[in-house]
Amino acid sequence: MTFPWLTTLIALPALGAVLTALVPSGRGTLAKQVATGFALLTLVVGALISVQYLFDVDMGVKPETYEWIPEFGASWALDLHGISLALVALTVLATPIVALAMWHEAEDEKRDPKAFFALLLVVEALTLTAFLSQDVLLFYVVFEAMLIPLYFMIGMYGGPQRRYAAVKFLLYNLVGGLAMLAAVIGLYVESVNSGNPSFYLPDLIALDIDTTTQWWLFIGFMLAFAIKAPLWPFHTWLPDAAAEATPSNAAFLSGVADKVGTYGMIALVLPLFPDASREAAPVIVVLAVVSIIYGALLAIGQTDMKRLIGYTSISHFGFIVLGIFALTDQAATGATFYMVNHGLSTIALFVVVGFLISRRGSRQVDDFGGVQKPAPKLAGVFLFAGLSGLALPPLSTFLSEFLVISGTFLRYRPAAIIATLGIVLSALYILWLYQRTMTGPVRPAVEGMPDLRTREVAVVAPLLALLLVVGFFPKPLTDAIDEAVGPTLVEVGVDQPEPLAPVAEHVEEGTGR
Amino acid sequence: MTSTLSALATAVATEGGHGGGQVATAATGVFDLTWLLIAFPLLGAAILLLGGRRTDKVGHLIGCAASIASFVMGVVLFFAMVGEPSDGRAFTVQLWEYVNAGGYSVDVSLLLDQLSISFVLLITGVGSLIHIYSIGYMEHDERRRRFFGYLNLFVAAMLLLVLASDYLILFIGWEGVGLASYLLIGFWQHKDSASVAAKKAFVVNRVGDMGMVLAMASMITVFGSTAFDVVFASAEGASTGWLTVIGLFLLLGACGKSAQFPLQSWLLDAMEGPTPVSALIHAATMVTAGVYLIVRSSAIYDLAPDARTAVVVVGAITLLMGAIIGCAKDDIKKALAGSTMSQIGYMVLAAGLGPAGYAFAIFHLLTHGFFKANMFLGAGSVMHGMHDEVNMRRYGGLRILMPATFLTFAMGYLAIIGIPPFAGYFSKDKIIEAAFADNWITGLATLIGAGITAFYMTRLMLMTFFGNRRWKQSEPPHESPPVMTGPLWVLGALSVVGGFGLLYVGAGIVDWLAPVTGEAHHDLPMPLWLLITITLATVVVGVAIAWAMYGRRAVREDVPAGNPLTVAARNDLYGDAFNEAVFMRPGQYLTRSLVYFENRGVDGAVVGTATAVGGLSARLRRLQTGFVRSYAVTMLGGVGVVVLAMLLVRLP
Amino acid sequence: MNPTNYLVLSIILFSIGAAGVLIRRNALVAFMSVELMLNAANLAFVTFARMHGNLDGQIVAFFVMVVAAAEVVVGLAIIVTIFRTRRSASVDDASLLKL
Amino acid sequence: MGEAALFWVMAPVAVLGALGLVFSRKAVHGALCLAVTMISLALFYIAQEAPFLGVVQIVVYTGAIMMLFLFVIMLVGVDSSDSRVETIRGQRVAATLAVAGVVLLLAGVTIRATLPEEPVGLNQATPDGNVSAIADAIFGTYVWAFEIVAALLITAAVGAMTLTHRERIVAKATQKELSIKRFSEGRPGDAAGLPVPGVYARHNAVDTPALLPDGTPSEDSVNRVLIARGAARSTDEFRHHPTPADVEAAATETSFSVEGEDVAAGESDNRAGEIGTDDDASGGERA
Repeated sequence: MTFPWLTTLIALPALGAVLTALVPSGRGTLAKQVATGFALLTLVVGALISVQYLFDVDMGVKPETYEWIPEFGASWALDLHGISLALVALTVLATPIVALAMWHEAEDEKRDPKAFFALLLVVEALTLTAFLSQDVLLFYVVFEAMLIPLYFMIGMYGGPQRRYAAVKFLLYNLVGGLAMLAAVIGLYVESVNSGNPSFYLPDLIALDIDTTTQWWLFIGFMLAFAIKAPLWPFHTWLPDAAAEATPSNAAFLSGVADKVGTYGMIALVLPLFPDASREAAPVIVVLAVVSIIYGALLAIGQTDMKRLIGYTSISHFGFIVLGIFALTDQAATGATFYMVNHGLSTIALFVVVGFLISRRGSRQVDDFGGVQKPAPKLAGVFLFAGLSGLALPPLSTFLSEFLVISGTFLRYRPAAIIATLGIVLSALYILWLYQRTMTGPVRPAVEGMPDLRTREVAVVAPLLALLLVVGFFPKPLTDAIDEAVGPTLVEVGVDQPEPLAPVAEHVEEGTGR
Repeated sequence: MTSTLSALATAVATEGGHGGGQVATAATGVFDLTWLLIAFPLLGAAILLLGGRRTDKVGHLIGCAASIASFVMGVVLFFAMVGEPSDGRAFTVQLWEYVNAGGYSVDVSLLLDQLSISFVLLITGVGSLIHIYSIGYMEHDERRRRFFGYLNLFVAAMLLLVLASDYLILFIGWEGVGLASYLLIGFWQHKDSASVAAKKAFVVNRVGDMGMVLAMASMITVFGSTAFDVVFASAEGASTGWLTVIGLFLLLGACGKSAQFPLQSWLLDAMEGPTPVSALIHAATMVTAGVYLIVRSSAIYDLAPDARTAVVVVGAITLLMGAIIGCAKDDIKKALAGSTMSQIGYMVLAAGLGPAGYAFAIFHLLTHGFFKANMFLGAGSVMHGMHDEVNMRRYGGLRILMPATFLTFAMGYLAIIGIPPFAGYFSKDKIIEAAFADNWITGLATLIGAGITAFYMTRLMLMTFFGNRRWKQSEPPHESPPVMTGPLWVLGALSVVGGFGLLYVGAGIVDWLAPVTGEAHHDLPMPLWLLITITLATVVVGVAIAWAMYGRRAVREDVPAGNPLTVAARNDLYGDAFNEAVFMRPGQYLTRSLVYFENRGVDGAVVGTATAVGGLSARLRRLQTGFVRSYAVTMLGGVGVVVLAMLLVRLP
Repeated sequence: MNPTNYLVLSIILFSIGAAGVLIRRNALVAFMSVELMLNAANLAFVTFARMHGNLDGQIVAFFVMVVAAAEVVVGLAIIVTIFRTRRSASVDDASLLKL
Repeated sequence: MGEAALFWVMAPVAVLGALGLVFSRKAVHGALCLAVTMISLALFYIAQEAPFLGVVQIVVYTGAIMMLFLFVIMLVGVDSSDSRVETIRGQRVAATLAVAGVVLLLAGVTIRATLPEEPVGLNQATPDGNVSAIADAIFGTYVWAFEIVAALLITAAVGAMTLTHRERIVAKATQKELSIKRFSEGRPGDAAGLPVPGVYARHNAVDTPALLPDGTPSEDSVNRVLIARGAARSTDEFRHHPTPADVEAAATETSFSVEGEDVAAGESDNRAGEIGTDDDASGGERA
């Protein structure tokens, strides 16, 4: 029996969560060590798995299918393809970093920090299942189950209004989940009518559902995903959750957990409802562009740092959705690549802001000023993370943003032009934030601010290094993504626009590729 | 040395007609090491920035070493290229494949040809001189190591920009340069004005970058790739409409980076940065990136005449604006910045004239690099002596106290106003000739520009070095240390011989660039000698006026009222005011109202539904009175309804 | 004699009983009105039994009586306990069971 | 033919009884009216070939359940003032509306209902008499229902018991404690128990108060409930009210001796009168 790679990848964090919870309540640090240990273990397993996909070394990773509910035809089906690989890599990498970053965050709370770490591992396990699942029912169950631990993480630890933010987050996503449940059932009914009732994704993709039903199921799924990956009208929960949750929790929420929404769009909605997606694409593109500009403008107008970064995430999610629904190969690859980069850059930004807040004790931008002088390294890291936020070229976020814009330009020119406005606005909000907090005369309150400690460097360094390395060598990741995106778009049955002036023949062979 | 000259001479005769068709061959031998050009400064920057405290003492030396190493490599490559036959001087160095997404593939590869090697020499040459200069200038700044790190970062990014063989890789260098200028302008971050100026520079550059991104996106739409060879080769196949669009977008990018007309507001504020920064970035190299872009995309502009006319128009406008602003500025660096803006206007105008003007644009660019850097460094040493006083109304009579600075500055001054033996005369005259050949208006614009340039440069010279002493500090200003005056002498010498050297030594710049940019002989509307005398006459008139106003009469300490034009010029011809009124204030208003709309509207709607449900349930609660008898009434009503329902449903 | 007369009588008695429950404030009277309504129902059952020739009507009436007996026992017990604690048998006094 | 006559006589009686129940001021009267209605219903059952039910109605329903009501009314209903002013706002209106609605609805149903013209009659369904047929049904097809109902009754009884039974919180007072309590608490006068009602020549019922030595009626001698009901009678009607003549005669009579025989018969008459009054007094003293 081959080694069930994928199931172990999910089992590890789940096991970790249980063990962390079992640690006697007095021993806080032991619980943290156990949790981080398991997170690192998952990272190792994840790395081994992705080696097979990135560098085509056969590690024996096979799709796994086990019976779950035979009557429905629901099965524990796991498989890994380009898109989910990128996101699995992101999750597996982000969790140890977030665990390390929140080492002291749950300290002052009356409650024992081990619950916080156990919840983090639970969320990781659920997110991994979501990315790997090839079964719509399993995906739905995990999609809903993820909300509970996140609700507790936001609700138990965090800022003054955390309960309001947690409830708002839960209610918003539950409404989405409801719509999706209806759609999942509708889908099942379709599969029953068509002969073999099953939730297995490839079977469901093979179904040809008539357009009107497709529209209804499309709306069901899209509402849930549009809320999860905040698209414009459904976004008000993210800024509250980001502002109230602890910085590393907010990082994990918007960096990794929300990616399930955009993953759902590209891996489920496009192949399952090709006609509806094609017809609805212009509407979604408009919404995406609106959330790009809206998110950016609001980010500029914010006074609370974490809320500002929350809004920047909305703008970035706008880019991702734009990339997905531009329905061109380039844009879709760019969007998936964007998900990974946005994950890294948002986690870096949130974590660094977390350091600032833990030092100064306040989230308001005006309470800072001139941090550059007492803590140059912190300012430098903040600038680097900020630059990754505004997609400066050598960093990886630039390539993904460029691919999305150029991919969208192929099909929706006005949308791409307005979206490009986003890069100017992103420069504005990041640099204005940097200027108000870091430069200028040193504020008395900021005087004795200590610089980065080793733990903090250990947290941020891998992220920034990764942003740089992936920025210079994006090819392995983008190739893996491109392989998976191609068939999805073929599935949607949309023709890729050809260049208008094909390459002239007489280009001499001199310019070897 | 002579053998290379003869080789140059033989190569002169052949080439003519439309350029850009030159095909680059795979690099072999020494050319394969082109990537070292970028690697040295990048390595230097990495060591300095990541090195931390340990590299403080020796930081500046590492910086200079990296820059000089790169310059030496550049010279080696130059002479190796000269050795090559004139039609086979373009080489590509394939490094690694950057990305291949859905049919659009990009390789990280470098293109070394005549155009890029001349830029490499300018960047690394002037760069190294400025590195040496800043050892002295930044001596007592405790963050000097970081300064040299940023300088190296800038040089590396600029080299990547000029050596890239794909617009995307060029764009990486493009934004890298933008980042370096942000860091360097805002180097003295404790000064609020510096960080605001840095942010402004970056954001305005970013607006230009928007144009670049859209240009590349349209290239992908039209050609399916952004590589130079693919784009230039299949340029004929594309529709002129698309080419014009690409041309205009590229122009927008160039304006952003080279501070041309619509996006020029950031250059004058960029003077907040240390003077070597202004010299290197905002005079010699970065601001010329726009010109490089236009010249490099000559294939596109040749097929898009309206785009080219736009370039000329933008060049002309900036030329005049820069000159007028230069006249009214009392701050020496701002005056020089104004003159930079107008000189780049010249280059852009020349680049807009098509094959006739490309070579002259680059020629003027190189000479301008020499004398403008020279003058900026001169101004730096003046400020160094005057304890960082920038207002020229506090100077006066410095020629005796700072002879070296005065002499080198004078060389630069004579070069820029275009006195025959000096560099400026050759390069600017060629542009004026090309402009007149093109049409009367541009010719006239360049002529007037030359006149005004003479006026404000003379004004600057008189206020700084001649006239009564107006400075008040205790001990008199001392001459700068040799480490600073050395580069000044070298640059001074270059601004003297640079013009003649580049034009006539060997085949001359025009033929050197011909394979890249092509060459077109233009017929003048009037005999050449007449045109030259007219230009010289306008220059002399400009000098005379300036001397009349500032030479004879004593320079006033207080700022005179001045007519509306000078007031306008003092406010950068209301460029900033316009940006604020049209973009800044409405933008802030928009963000505030959006924040309000977000809290009330979208969020309000969500919270509103919650409170509505609460209100409804409060009202329903009152229905339950607690009295058994009112419940009995509802029960009876219920019975009635059930009976009615059963009746209606008519259960079988 | 047309059996619907009995039905009409039963309706009248039923509605009088209902009115009694709704109007009278004394718990006992209300309770007795309920008994009246039950009797009206019994009358209807017996009438239907006779009309359709099927004994079930009477059986149901019989069971109704039995259930009514049980109900009275418990109802009165409750009324007595309420009276003992509240010293009033008015229905409106016991009005705490509300939101 | 007789059945129609019976119907037209008893129907109004039933309706009046029902109205009596609803609109009577005192609960007792209502209960009795209801009994009348029930009896008339019993007659209808018997008329409608349901003799068993008729009997059961009288014996069980009216006999037992109504008596239960009367008991409770006695226990509880006596002094509960039942003014007919309506306290709940809009209750009358809602009540009339609901009742009218239901009546209209049911009437509508019965009119449009398709009922067999002539009653089929039960003799075919009850070959050997109504009671045995019912017995067959109850112990045949509906035996389960019957058992369950039996269980229901038992639980109801037990339920009523638990509801009304009051757990003894404090230990039962022994005779010794009671006597001690009688003397240590309350008015010493009551220690020997409340005075018995007055005994007069022509009246010794419970509702007449005894007389205290000073001639005033004693409050404690009549049951509290009777007073509350206003059923207690005043003592004036039994006492001899001396006419002015008697008063003047008494004044003239100067002396009397106890031991000799010379007590005049006339005087004895007076004294008997006085003894009568003395009795009253003595009775009072004895109380």
